[in-house]
This record gives sequence, C-alpha cells and structure tokens, in this order.
Amino acid sequence: MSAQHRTAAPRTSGSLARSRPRYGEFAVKVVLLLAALVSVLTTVGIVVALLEPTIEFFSEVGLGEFFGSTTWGPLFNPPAFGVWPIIVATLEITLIAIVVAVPLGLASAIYLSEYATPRVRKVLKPVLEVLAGVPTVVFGFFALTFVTPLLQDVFPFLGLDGKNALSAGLLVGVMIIPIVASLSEDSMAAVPNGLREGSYALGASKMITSVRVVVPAAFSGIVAAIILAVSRAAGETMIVAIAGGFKSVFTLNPANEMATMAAFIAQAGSGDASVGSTAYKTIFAVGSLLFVMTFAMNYLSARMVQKYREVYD
Amino acid sequence: GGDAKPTSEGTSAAAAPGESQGAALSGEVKTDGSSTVAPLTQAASELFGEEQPQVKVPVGSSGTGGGFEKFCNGETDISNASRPIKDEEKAACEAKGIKFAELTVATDALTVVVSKENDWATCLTTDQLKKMWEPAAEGKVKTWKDVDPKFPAEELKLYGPGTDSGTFDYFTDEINGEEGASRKDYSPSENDNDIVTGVSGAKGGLGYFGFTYFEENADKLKAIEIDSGSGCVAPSVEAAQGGKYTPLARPLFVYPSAAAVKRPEVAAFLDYYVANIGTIAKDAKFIPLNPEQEAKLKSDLESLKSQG
Amino acid sequence: MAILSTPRSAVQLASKGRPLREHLFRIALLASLAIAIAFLAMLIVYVVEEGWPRLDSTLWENQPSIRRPETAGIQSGILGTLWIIGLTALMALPTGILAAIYLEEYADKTKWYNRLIELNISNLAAVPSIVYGILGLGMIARWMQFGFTVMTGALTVSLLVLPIVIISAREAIRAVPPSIREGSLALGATQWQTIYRQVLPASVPGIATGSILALSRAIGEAAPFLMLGAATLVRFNPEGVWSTFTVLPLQIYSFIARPQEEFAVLAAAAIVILLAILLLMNSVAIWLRNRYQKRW
Amino acid sequence: MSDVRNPLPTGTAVPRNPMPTSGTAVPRNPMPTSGTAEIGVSVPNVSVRGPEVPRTIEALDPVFTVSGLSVFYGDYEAVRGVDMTIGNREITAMIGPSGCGKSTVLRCFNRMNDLIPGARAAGKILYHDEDLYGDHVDPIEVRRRIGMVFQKPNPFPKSIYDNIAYGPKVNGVKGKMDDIVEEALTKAALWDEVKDKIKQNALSLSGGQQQRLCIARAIAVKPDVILMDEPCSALDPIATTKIEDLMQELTRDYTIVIVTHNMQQAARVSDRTAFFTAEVDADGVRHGRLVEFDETSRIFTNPSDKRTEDYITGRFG
Amino acid sequence: MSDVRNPLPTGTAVPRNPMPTSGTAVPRNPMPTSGTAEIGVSVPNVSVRGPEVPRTIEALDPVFTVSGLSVFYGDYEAVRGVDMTIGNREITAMIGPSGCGKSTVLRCFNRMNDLIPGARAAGKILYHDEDLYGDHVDPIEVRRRIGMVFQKPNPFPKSIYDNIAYGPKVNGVKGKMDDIVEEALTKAALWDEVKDKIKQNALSLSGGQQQRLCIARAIAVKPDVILMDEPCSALDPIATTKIEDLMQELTRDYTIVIVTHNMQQAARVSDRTAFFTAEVDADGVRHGRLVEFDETSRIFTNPSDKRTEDYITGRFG
Ligand SMILES: Nc1ncnc2c1ncn2[C@@H]1O[C@H](COP(=O)(O)OP(=O)(O)OP(=O)(O)O)[C@@H](O)[C@H]1O
Ligand SMILES: Nc1ncnc2c1ncn2[C@@H]1O[C@H](COP(=O)(O)OP(=O)(O)OP(=O)(O)O)[C@@H](O)[C@H]1O
Ligand SMILES: [Mg+2]
Ligand SMILES: [Mg+2]
Ligand SMILES: O=P([O-])([O-])[O-]
Repeated sequence: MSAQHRTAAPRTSGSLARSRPRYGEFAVKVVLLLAALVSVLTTVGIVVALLEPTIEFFSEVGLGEFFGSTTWGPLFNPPAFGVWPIIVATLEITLIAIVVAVPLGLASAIYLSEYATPRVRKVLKPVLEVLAGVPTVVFGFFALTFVTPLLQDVFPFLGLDGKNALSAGLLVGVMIIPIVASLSEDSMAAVPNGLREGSYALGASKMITSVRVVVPAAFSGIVAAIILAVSRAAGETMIVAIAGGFKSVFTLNPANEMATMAAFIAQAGSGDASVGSTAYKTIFAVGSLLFVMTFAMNYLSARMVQKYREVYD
Repeated sequence: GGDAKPTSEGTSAAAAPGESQGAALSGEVKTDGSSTVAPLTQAASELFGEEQPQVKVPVGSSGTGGGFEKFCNGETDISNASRPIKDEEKAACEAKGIKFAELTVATDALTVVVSKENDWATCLTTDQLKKMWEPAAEGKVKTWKDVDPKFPAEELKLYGPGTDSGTFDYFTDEINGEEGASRKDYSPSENDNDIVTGVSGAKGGLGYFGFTYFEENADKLKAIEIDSGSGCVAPSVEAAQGGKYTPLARPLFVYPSAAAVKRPEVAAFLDYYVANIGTIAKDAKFIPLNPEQEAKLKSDLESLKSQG
Repeated sequence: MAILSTPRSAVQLASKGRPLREHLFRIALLASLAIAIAFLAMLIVYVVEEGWPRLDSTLWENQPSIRRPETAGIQSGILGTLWIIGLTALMALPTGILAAIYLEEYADKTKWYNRLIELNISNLAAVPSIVYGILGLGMIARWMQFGFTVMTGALTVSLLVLPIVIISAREAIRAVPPSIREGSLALGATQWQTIYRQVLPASVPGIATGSILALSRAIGEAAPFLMLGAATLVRFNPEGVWSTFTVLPLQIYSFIARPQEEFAVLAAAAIVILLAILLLMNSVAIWLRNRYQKRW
Repeated sequence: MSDVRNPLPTGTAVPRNPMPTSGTAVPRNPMPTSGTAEIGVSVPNVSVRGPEVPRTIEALDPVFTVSGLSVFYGDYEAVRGVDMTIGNREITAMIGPSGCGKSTVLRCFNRMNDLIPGARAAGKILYHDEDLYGDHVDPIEVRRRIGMVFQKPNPFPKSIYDNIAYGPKVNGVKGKMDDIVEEALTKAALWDEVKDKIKQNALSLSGGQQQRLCIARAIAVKPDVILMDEPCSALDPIATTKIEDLMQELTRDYTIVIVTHNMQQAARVSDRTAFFTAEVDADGVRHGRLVEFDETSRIFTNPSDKRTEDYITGRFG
Repeated sequence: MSDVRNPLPTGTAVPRNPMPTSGTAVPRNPMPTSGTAEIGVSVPNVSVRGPEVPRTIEALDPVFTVSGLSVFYGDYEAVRGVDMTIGNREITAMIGPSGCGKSTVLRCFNRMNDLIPGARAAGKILYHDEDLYGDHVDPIEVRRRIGMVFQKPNPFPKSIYDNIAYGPKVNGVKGKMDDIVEEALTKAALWDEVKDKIKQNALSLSGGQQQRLCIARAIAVKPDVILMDEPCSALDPIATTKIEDLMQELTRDYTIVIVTHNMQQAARVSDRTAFFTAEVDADGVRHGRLVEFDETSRIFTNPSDKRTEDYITGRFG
C-alpha cells in the first residue's frame, strides 16, 4: 500500500507544477477587485458631480465673499453668499447633538461592555440597533410635533421658535447615540482582558477599572466613534429640515430657527433655483464644502483608529 | 410604465390612438413643479383615474423652479407653476426645442394672517406690508410699533414660504417691487403648517400663504384685509374671482409641453382637467376660475393641440 | 513583616463603604442607556397613538388622495419602498460582499491602492446622504439618463449603503478564525475554494445581519429622494425598474406639509408602518444572529 | 498497534530515583548539590530531604487553608475537592497538565473568579483564619492584599510611572508617590533599567521588563501574597532567569503562589509543590484534582503517587 | 542576589549521561530498554544507538533537503541559515524554546508561509530533488502533497463526513467518497468512535477526536508528508497518547515532521530531532538558529552542543 502511495506521488521533476490551469482564480480576483472599485467610482462620481458647478460658482462669486461675509441668502434678491451662518448653524446643531450623544452613548457603551451580563447585552444591543435604524423623517416628525411643543410647555422662558436648533440638535443627538455607543463598545471590547484583570488584581473597583483603564485604553477608538458620529450629525438633513428650519440668519441662540448646510441643500435642491443660475450652483458649492468637511473629519478618524490598532498589535 | 427607455417619448399609448372618451388608454403623464399647484393636479389625477385607470399621473412637487428645470430638460410632460415662467427658463426650454402653452387653471388669494390674539390689526396697506418685508427692514423693523406707531410694541415675528417657492416670488414681486427681494430674517418654510403653528403661537406673528391654508385653519388664525389704495378687502373666493383682491390674488398655471400633448393619454388628461376644472378647484380647495377665465383656458388648450 | 502589618482580625477584609459610589455609577450608566431607549419607546408610543385612527386596512389598500385624506392610503409608498429595498439588496449586497472579500482575503494592505480603497470606503460611510442625492441626480438620473425611476433611486441608495455593507461584511469575514482558512489551504484548496466553501458559509449569519441593518438604513432614507425630486403624489404602484415611484419616507414628508389635520394622522400611521417594516427586518437580523452564532 | 509508543529516554524515568543536581548551593530546597553524578541509588536518600518532618502537607504558618474546594463554571465542576495549605513566606508551585484547574484554583485565592459570570467556589478557603468567601468580605479588599501577576505581561498602556502609581492611587494611598514608585521598582529589580525613562510608555519595554513591571505594580500596593499564573511562559530564558531570581528575593517579604507549566521551574524556585491533574469521572466529565501536595524536593525525588511520577518523568503531559 | 536560583533536581542534568528507559520494546529508537536501572555509565553506550552510522545529519532517503534556509518576515530575519534533511517515512521532531522559529521552518515545507504578507524564504528546499520554491511550482499542489495538522484542532464547522470529503472534493478526486471517508477515518483511528455519527457536526467531538479528525482530513487527500505543528499541545494526556500512537502507525506510509514544545514527546515519538534556539546577533536582533540535528537518541543522551544539553536538561526554556 505504501508502494502505491509512492506512485501516487511520482518524484519526477515538475510534479509540483500546476496540474490543471486555474484561470478561474484570476478571474475571481478581478471580479472582486472590480466590486471594491465601485466605491472608488462612487467617490469619483461625487467629486465629478460636485466639481464643475462648484468651480463655476467660485468663478462667479469668489472665495472672498463665500468665506469672508456673514450674510447668507443665495435665493434672495439681491443674493448674499456669506456661508458662515449655515456653517455656524451646522456646527451648533452638531454641538448640541454631541453634547447629548457623547455622554449618553459613552455611558451606554461602558454599561454594555463592562457591566451588562451577556444576556442583558443580547437584549439591549438590538434595541440600540433599532434606534439606529429609525428613519430620520420620523425623528424630524417627532421633534417637530412632540419635543418642541413639550419643551415650549415645560420651559416657556427659553422662547423656543416653532422650529429651533435645540429640538433638532437633541434629536440628531438621539439619532447618533447608537453610533457612539456601538463603536465605542467595540473598541472597549477590544481592550485586552488582561488589562482589566491587572486592574482588579490591584484592588481596583469596577468603576475605577472602567473609567481609568478601559476608557483610556479604548480612547482612540472612542474618538473615532465620536468623529464618525459628528460627521453623521453634520450631514443630517431630514431632522434639521423638518425641525430646525431654513432661516438663514447669523445666530447662536439655539432657541432660534436656523438653516444648516444640509438643510440648505435640501431646500434649494428641491426648489425654485433654475439650472445654471448662480443660486443653483450654490447647492454644489455647499455640497462640496460639506463633503470636504466630512472627508477631513473621517481622515482624522481613520488616523485615530490606526493609532489605536498599533497599541495592541 | 414598464418601457425600457425612461424618457417621456417612450411612454406612448398601447391602446388605440383614438381620442374618444370611451377608449381605454394607458401610459404615463409625468407632472412636476409647484407644490402649491400640486394638489390641483393631484385632484385632477385622482378624478381622471376613475375614468382612465390605466393612465398614470404621478405628481411631483419640486417647486415651480425645480419643475421647470425638469420640464425644459424634457423630463416631464406637464409643469405646475405658481408664477409665470421666467425668461431664463424659457430660454432653457427653447434650447431643448420644447414648446409649451401657459394654462391658467385656478386662482389663489395669498392670505396674510396674524394670531387670533392680535387685536390691533385688521387691515394693512401694501405699504405697511412692504415696510415689514422689504430687505431694508432686516434687523430694523422688529416690532409692530416700527411699522406703525399706532400699533403696540409687540415683537414682530414673520413667517412665510421658502425662498424657493413661487409664492415667495409672487409676494416679493407684488409687495416689495422686485422678485426675491425680501428681508432674510423671517422663518421660511416649505411646510405651510409651520406658518400656521408659528403665527398662531406668537401674539405678534404674521405670515402669508395660500388661501386654502387659511380656510383649513380659520379657527386658529385671523386673515388681514389688504388695502392697495382702494380700500380694505378681505380675502375671499368672490373677491379673488372678481379681481377685487389685489395685488395678492394670483393665477396658478400648468404648462403642458406641445410634444406631449400629441400623446393621447396626455391629451385626454388635459381635456379632462380643463373640462372639470370647477370640480377640481373645489376638491383641491382653490378658488375656481370665473367664466371668462374658464373660456380662455379652453381656447388656450385647443390652440396648443392644434399647434404644429 | 507583611504579616505584622496586616492584623488578622475578622474585619480586615471588610469593605470600606465603596459600594455606594459604585452603585451610583452603575445606575448613572444604566440611566443613560435607559434615556436612549426611553426616547425610542416614547417615539413609538407617540406615533402609534397619533396614527391609531388610521391603522386599518385602508391604509395599505388605498392610494394616497388629496381629495379624501380620511381614507387616503400609502400603498404606492409601501410598494415603492419595497422595490427600492429589493433592488438595493440585489445590487448593493453582492457588490458589497464581493468588495469585502477582496479587502479581507485578497488585498495586500501594503499596496497604496488597497489602502486608498479602504480609506475611501470609511470616508464614504460618513458622506451625508444628501450628497448622495446630488450624485444620483447629476450622475445617474441625468448623465446616465436613467431618469426619475425606481432604478435611479435604487442605484443611489445602493451606493449610499454600499460602504455600510462592506464594513459589516468585512467584520463578519474577519470573525472567521484564520485556522479555518489554514485548514483548507493546507489540504490543497485554492484560495477561492477556501473562501467559497469555508469562509463564506461560516460568515453568512454575520453578513446577513450586517446586510439587514444596512438595508434598514436604506428604508428610512428620504434626503436623497428629495434631491432626486422623486414624485410625492403617486397613485399607482411601481411596475418595473423604469417606473415612476415614491417611497414611504417621502410620502410622510409630504403629508406633514398638508394643511388638513387628517394628513398628520396619516403621517403618523405611515410612520408606524415604516417602523413596523424596520422592526421586522431587525427581528430577522437578531434571529439570524442568535440562531447561527458560531462558537469556535 | 496500541503501544508502539517509545519508552522515555530520560534519566528520571526510574521510579524513586533521587535526583542529582548540578549547580550552586540551594538556599530554599535543601537538596543534594553535588557537582558530580550521584545517581544509581534506588532507595530514597532521606538525608537530603531537609528537615525530617513527617510527610505532612500542612504548612506551619499557613496563609491560606483550603479545604474541600470545588470550583464550578456554571454547571461544570472544573476542580473538585482540593485541600491544601499555603505557608507564610514560602513559594508554593502548582503544576499539572493543561486544563487541570491550576489557574482556576489560583484565581480563587484572590477571588478573581468572581469576575467570571457563572463561576462559583464551594468548600472553604481561610485566609489567615478568615473565610475568604465570607459574607462580610469585600473582594476588592481581598485583591488589594493578595496581588496577582499574569501569564502575559499586561502593563497598562500608560507610562511606567503611572503603571506603578495606579494601584496606590486607586487604593487611596497618600504619601509621596515618587518614593512608592521607586521602592516598588527597586524591589522588582527594575529600577536601574528604567529610572531614566520612567515617563515612557510601559509598552515600549521588553517582555521580561514588562513582567517585572507587573510585579512591581503588584508590590506597590503592599500586598501580603503574590499570585503568579505562568509568569514566565511568554518570556525568553534570560528574562525567565531574572524573574526566578526576583521571586527568590521577594519571598523574604511575601508569600508567593506560582502556577507553572514548567516542572523545572517549579523544582528550581518552590518550597512546596501541588500537582494537579484532570480526571474523568464515571459520567465522562473531566474534573481537576489535586493529586499530591508536598515539599518540592519530595515531589520531584520521591513522589508518593504514580500519576505524579508519570507526569514529572514525562510519561505524559 | 543574582544567582540564588535552584539547581535542577532532574536526573538528566548530568552531561553525556546515557539515559535509561523503562518500558516496553522500542521499535523506532533502538535505545536500551532495561526494566531495571542501568545508570551511572558516563560513556556513551554506543551499542544501544542502533545502526552505527557516522554522526551524519543526512537522511539516507531524503524527502526534504534544506540548505541555507533563512526566513524573513518583512525585513526581520526570523530564522537564519538552516541545513537539514528529512528522511523518508521517518518522524522528525523540531524542538526549541518559544519563538525560535520552529513553526516558521515547518511552514516553509508546504509553503504555508506564502500566505503571510511579507514572509519570504531564502536558501533552498528540495522536495524529492525538486526545488520547492522553483518557478514552475504551484503552492497549491505542494500543499496537496504535503499535508498539515495544526496546534489547535481546526475542524471545519461542518459534519464529520464533510470535513473529510472536503480535501478530495476540492482536489477534484472522483471515486466513491464514502470509501475515502471511511478509509481516512480508519487510518486516523477514529472510525470506530464516529461511524455512527458521521453526519454530526465535527465541533461536537472532543478535542482529541477533533485532532484525529484533522489528521484524517489530511490523510484523505493522500499526501506524501504530514507536517504537525504542536498537534498535542491543546490536548489532555489520554488524547495525546492516542495521537502519538497514531503517529507511529502513520509513519509506515507517511513522512512526518512534528514541532513540539514537549521534549518528552519528541523523545518518545521521533527518529530524528532538530533543536532550534533563538540567538541575538551583533545588532541585538533575535534570529532562530538550528543548533543541532541528529538522531533523537543521540540528541537526548549525548548532545554535542552545550545549548542543546542545557535545554533538554531544563536549564532553560
Ligand atoms: N471561564 C471559564 N468558563 C468555563 N470553563 C472554564 C473557564 N475557565 C476555565 N475553564 C475550564 O476549567 C478547566 C480548568 O481550567 P484552568 O484554566 O484552570 O486550567 P489550567 O490548569 O490553568 O490550564 P492551563 O495550563 O492550560 O492554563 C478547563 O477544563 C477549562 O476548560
Ligand atoms: N507573521 C509573522 N510576522 C512577523 N514575525 C513573525 C510572524 N510569525 C512569527 N514571527 C516571528 O518569528 C519568530 C519565530 O516564530 P515562530 O512562530 O516560528 O516560533 P516558534 O518556534 O514556532 O515558537 P512557538 O513555540 O512559540 O510556537 C518569532 O520571533 C516570531 O515573533
Ligand atoms: Mg492556566
Ligand atoms: Mg510555533
Ligand atoms: O411650490 P411653489 O408653488 O411655492 O413653487
């Protein structure tokens, strides 16, 4: 039987050569690469769709006015192209959202990662996933018809407008809680158990271990989660369009109505501006700005994650 | 519907090309444009659907400008508009060889509303409105007192349609003298319900929108009479129809493309629209045309159909 | 010496009043989670209560109507949403999974183009959906001349969820232990045989779960359709990929803007339907996850 | 074909053969220290077994007294019926094949197993006559007094200084932290190597240094006992030697319990050795059992149990 | 305090001391098989070392001939300058401390290292006179001929049957699959245990059974050589014994190379042993080196290198 075996594997030179051609393997790899390239194509598509009108816009309006003035109203007569009011509104709503989402999301993440039993986690994580899936129109509807009236009743001194940055920001915050919570939880779960054991073995309590060992060790992952959440908040459209309003004034008071960049795009993009007009091109200029902002934030986040991977690998 | 080519030319009728009312037609009549006019075309579409269930009439509401953009790109058959087509838009249509007609299908009475709690204003002159709304008022006219010393110093909170709407264009044109010229620090909204909520919730609130919205919310709001030099006139069906509610009574339009009208389903839809315009306007809660306007509508459509 | 410093009294190992602080912290954490969940609960209760009068069969049997808001339905929206989801599943899922396989199993991370693809995907995951709307309008509807059809909508949403699908599929593939791959390769299997016959079957539950969650994001999107100018008032169901269509979130958005009170109720009822579809998909995801969870 | 296995070509295979050692003087295990071969004697050489006490497994001054300890993970009884005592300022080694429950038992000594959901200990562990699992006992306080060093060095991703200062800080120790850090590092024989880079990230240290840092970290909270679970298995021979030397040094002040896979290590460093193995009961379930517990010299030269002998002579494991 | 370490109390500590073994007849390593102690002889007992060939490291009928093999992970040279031959139908063991490159070398034999990005082998490995890294060589074909069994049993999460059938299937083997499965399981001494539950999920088997399943899976593709990387380290003693018996059995038909941490195992099962260690070069970089390669009996009784001796006598590791 062993002799048979030998003949089954002859020692002739070239016996290790490919016994049958495998073009399929190569074809598969090409197909897979093409699939991966779709995403690159998407980015190219976005850039192409944005670039030409944006360039035309800046040749008509000029960077100076766009970034140098604080009056916004591309669809008014005379038009005004100072982009700061909508940037400020975007940042303000994002800030409110972050103020809501970071403590709640982070605390939820610590709870899920460090305190919850597997059983509890198995129930709570899907609930957070549902929250993450709630359509943004629904959040907008809820903010406009429930949260704003409630806030107006409970805190009349705030002088909330019917549409306001506060409710919109609050609900954007609720929308991004699951992002902060689940990504932070992932990075806390990635903290080697050895670190926790090391801390407990020194007589540290669970709270101290969570706060002083786990959170710092997962820090860059947490920051990456927050950055992703920030870019989702900054780009959120429906909630701010429904509950935040379109008023393009330069204001910091969150009780006021204000238009964010995304809200402006939604409003102008589905509206009156006629093709080729400067007002129309403004949509693309603002879109480009939003794209560049999220790109920059995401690049930052990718770097953070990179750094965090290095610590344990 | 299910053709391979998604352009309007492709959606030809599968049924007999006859225009007789009885023959079952099919196909799609694409409409888009003004969100103000949309309910009118939607009502027409609903009623027409009972007659010709195989003809589909989707109604978009991209706004008057958005509608013309698609219309002049050959992407829709009929465009709804709450203001007449602009010169640039005409040029865009011409460039694509798209011919069209302007059909006036109903009348709207832009209604200026204030809160029920407002006990000082029942009638405003167009000048007073201008004083409130002109670009120069931005940041300066903050209370009612700034408009007229007789009014109390109640904070003036302004609400209106978004800058992208035909309603805004019309109002700014008529009141401020130039289309789009407006103070920017008012609360604009695509959703007229927001104006209802906003104005009814603020003692010093003021806003404007289509007559329908006022009628639906007459319990919450108070309509202001308008004085354009010949005395105060309250918005009403009769005043608008009779041409007395100036300058805020405005016509609403649909723009069918000449090429599309060649298609039997489009022609049938328009025929139906025009023939039943009274019912449609009532269903959509607009002010119906007066008899002269109705006659003009019919002849306008006929001349479009007989065009080239 | 150590012994001397630690008296052997019975109280030496007793706690030092630490538990209270520990308890408060724990309660604070739980409260945070509870707030998030309470929002969800409040939201659901609110829309169910608001939409209750209209939660009957007319809601999905009828088409939207301007003339009779009290009996208007949302059939075209439900079916439009299902069409979009179906097509998105057909396009985004295979592409996303294949791309994930490429990145996890083939891509040499030291090559600049692979790193670029990775960075690009994580970046796309953060791009606002309204920007995808601009892409869909400019590139798909206009440049590719697909018009304002189901196809355009589905393609746009597919591109939007593609990065999410890729990221979650990669995670599922990564969760398959390398020992399974090594085991297969050591038997003389080719790389694709290994992937197709070992890695993919083992990661199907994870991929399915991630895909469902990605699709539930697609269900709720309204902003890209707003940008695309999808028709809001559509009284017929889509019949094919080149059909005119509308989706539920967009219908809801337009109902909110109607003056009649009946439309607010209708909007709430439509939201209940949308949430029901969402919950259904999430339940499937959870079921899949629990049913096929691998223990290696 | 059931037994074509090779017999063991090791010198230890002969039962009851006292083991000769080559090397320097033995401070802890008074065993024969001949530089030359002194083998071939088949009778136990009693004289080299140190203080000729009866074969008691009781330490004279016990820190832990374990009786009838069984440990469960959920329904699974991982370890069954362990009795042993850990003597004060001695090094006790726990050896045995993989999965026999060494770590499980070790982790009962500072209630680390409390952290594993479903883990539960039955039986009794007295710590200085106090029930370690008593109701009034705070596991956090237990862990402060009974330190632990793990298999893989697990420094916190912080500076060397912060690693050491962490324990005293969380335990509310006032006092000059710099001194505490220096003292702990000095005791752990690491001070000279790191004193110039005390603020540097601990992860930049070598594996052996990291492990000594972990020992220093444990020392810094002034524990009574240090538990070590295979502290050298991730280290190279040179680092291992350093840690072993350190253990000898530390046992002046501390009681040490060490789990090791490496019999030679147990033989080198410990005073007493516990040999565990896993046995299959009537139901086919494997439980860890303590087979033999005795002075290290006796375990390695004159085990009383056949299984111990088989294990240390390499017949299995 | 630098050298208070205990000397080793093991019998193997005396250099050049031929090791007596107790047990049954030895088919593979012809070593003294005295049931009684035959120790105290300080001169190598040449007569018991089997065929008295010169101390060549060349196998007579080589399957692999390795010369000047260095393996790089990126820029890091993990293993440097290895020369060895693997004899046909012999069991060759590779031992050495952790990180010395045993796995790295083993994985070169079936080009498993190709799969690690940046891994690269320099030098030459001939497989039956054919360059294993030659241009025409298809690594997939190589792996079909040279099977591998891993440290942790890694059955596919499928049925037992599918686990075995997988290899033949992907290699396009036609023929009655049921017979192939039965034959492979029988050879791996697993058939009797699983024949009634062949469709059951392989993950439901015990660790030892899983490992035998992995061996059966490797056998099913009819390889020439089987590489095993610490195949028993995750197993209990009983399962280990079974696998070792199985290896003896398999070596009738197959050439086996095994990496093990366990010296006793190497001594028990192998014909030849390669001892690796990691050495630090002038730049402070650690490289794995092959220190000594010889017949197993000689390595364990009469190593020619001090480092080998130190290692097998437990002086480090
Ligand atoms: N967290 C756990 N849950 C369930 N079973 C466990 C757990 N930890 C260990 N076990 C089981 O308990 C038994 C004893 O494990 P333990 O880790 O104590 O062994 P060990 O002697 O330390 O082994 P090793 O030498 O491999 O570290 C094993 O069968 C193991 O599988
Ligand atoms: N994929 C890899 N990339 C970089 N370095 C590696 C890789 N795999 C192993 N090494 C390094 O190569 C050296 C040899 O590793 P190898 O795994 O071959 O050792 P080993 O002798 O098998 O050790 P062990 O007994 O712990 O399994 C080690 O220093 C290891 O860190
Ligand atoms: Mg252990
Ligand atoms: Mg290895
Ligand atoms: O939608 P509009 O009628 O306001 O353009």
